[in-house]
Amino acid sequence: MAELVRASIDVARLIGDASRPECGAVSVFIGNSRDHNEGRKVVRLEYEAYEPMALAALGKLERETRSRFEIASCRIVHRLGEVPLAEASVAVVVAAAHRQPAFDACQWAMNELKRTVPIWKKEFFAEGGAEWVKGTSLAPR
Amino acid sequence: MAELVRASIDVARLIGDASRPECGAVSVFIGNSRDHNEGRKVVRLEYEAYEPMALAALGKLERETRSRFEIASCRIVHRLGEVPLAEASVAVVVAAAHRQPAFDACQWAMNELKRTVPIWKKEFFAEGGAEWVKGTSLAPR
Amino acid sequence: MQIKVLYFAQARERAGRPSAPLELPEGSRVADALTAIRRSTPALDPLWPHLAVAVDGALAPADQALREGAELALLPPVSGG
Amino acid sequence: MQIKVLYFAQARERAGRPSAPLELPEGSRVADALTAIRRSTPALDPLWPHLAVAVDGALAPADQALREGAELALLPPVSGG
Repeated sequence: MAELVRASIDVARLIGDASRPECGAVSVFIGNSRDHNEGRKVVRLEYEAYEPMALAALGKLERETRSRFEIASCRIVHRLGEVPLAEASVAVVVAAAHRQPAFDACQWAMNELKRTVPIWKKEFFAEGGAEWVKGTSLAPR
Repeated sequence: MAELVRASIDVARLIGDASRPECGAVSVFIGNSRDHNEGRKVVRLEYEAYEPMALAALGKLERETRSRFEIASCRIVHRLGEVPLAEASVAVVVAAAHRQPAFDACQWAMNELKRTVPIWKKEFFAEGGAEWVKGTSLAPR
Repeated sequence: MQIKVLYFAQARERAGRPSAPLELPEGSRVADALTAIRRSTPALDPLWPHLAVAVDGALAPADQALREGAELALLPPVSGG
Repeated sequence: MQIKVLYFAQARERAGRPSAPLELPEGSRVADALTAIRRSTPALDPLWPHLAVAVDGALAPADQALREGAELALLPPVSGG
């Protein structure tokens, strides 16, 4: 089940949930908030979402990932609000019997997330000022 | 630094170590001991290693992964002895500024591990009996 | 009829508010709402070519009909992850 | 000279021991050690085509010279992960 949270993402719990005896492979991606972007030093990051639509999109993405790949489970959690540097803004956890589909599914889900889910990231710079990260248009009107 | 351990692998600690402010992406692979293989039910798994050679091979693999991909860190931990079902036998944790090299490096390291490190897995079956898993020859003599 | 317009990220900052009611003639479609918003909120102009529109949480084409109480969201390019 | 032979996994089980000393003439190479092991331990025969050999922790070719006290390991196909 997809989640939007406003505190630390409990990655250990997600991995524990995914680790079932029929699953030999767990692939995890963690997006951490990073202290630089395109040569500028970042001191703070904030995420905003159209929450009901984002939650529905993440749930749909979990289901679509499960149907496209030979995997047992896919869980996606995204954090909103301020995310301190080096903490996780997003976690994708995929479990499968075999490792190749686990890797492929985790990567595909993460790429899809970045271009289909209504979430926005704002970077605050050391030199002052802030900017919304250049993103991907959701769809042509 | 690569490790061989005889107790639970502390994946949360590995992820914590990897989560530095300059790294926006952490890719993790966890190999769990699985309750089936090629149609047979597995009740127990044991790993054996030529320990000094395996540890050196894992350390070399960490360094080679760092040199082949645009990543900041690569850590590999393998468990030996009996690994209860659904617990981790191996963890590979890669941190990078960007996600694509993190994914690629994690996957490459895991594939290399399976064919270059002197570690052996034995499966014990529900129907009785046990077998060493068919593996990959290390090198022609 | 009245709908509710939601602004996110850059759109929210440029509009100076997270949401606002909008009065429209009966039978209006998404395109009519956008024309009205664009006229009343010129600060959105630079974003306009990049915005997507959702109605009640689903991406909506310009010719989609609106109903009383609909929630129309202006969505800048997304950057989650 | 004397070297130490290490057996792992299937090789350990078939040999019935994890290690054993092996006496060899001065100047012996890896190939000589393997010939002696094969002769003394026929239970290893089915594994033989699949074994790799390491000397002192590094994969070793058949013509590598051995020294007193060397550790020669018989390594079945690996299956870590």
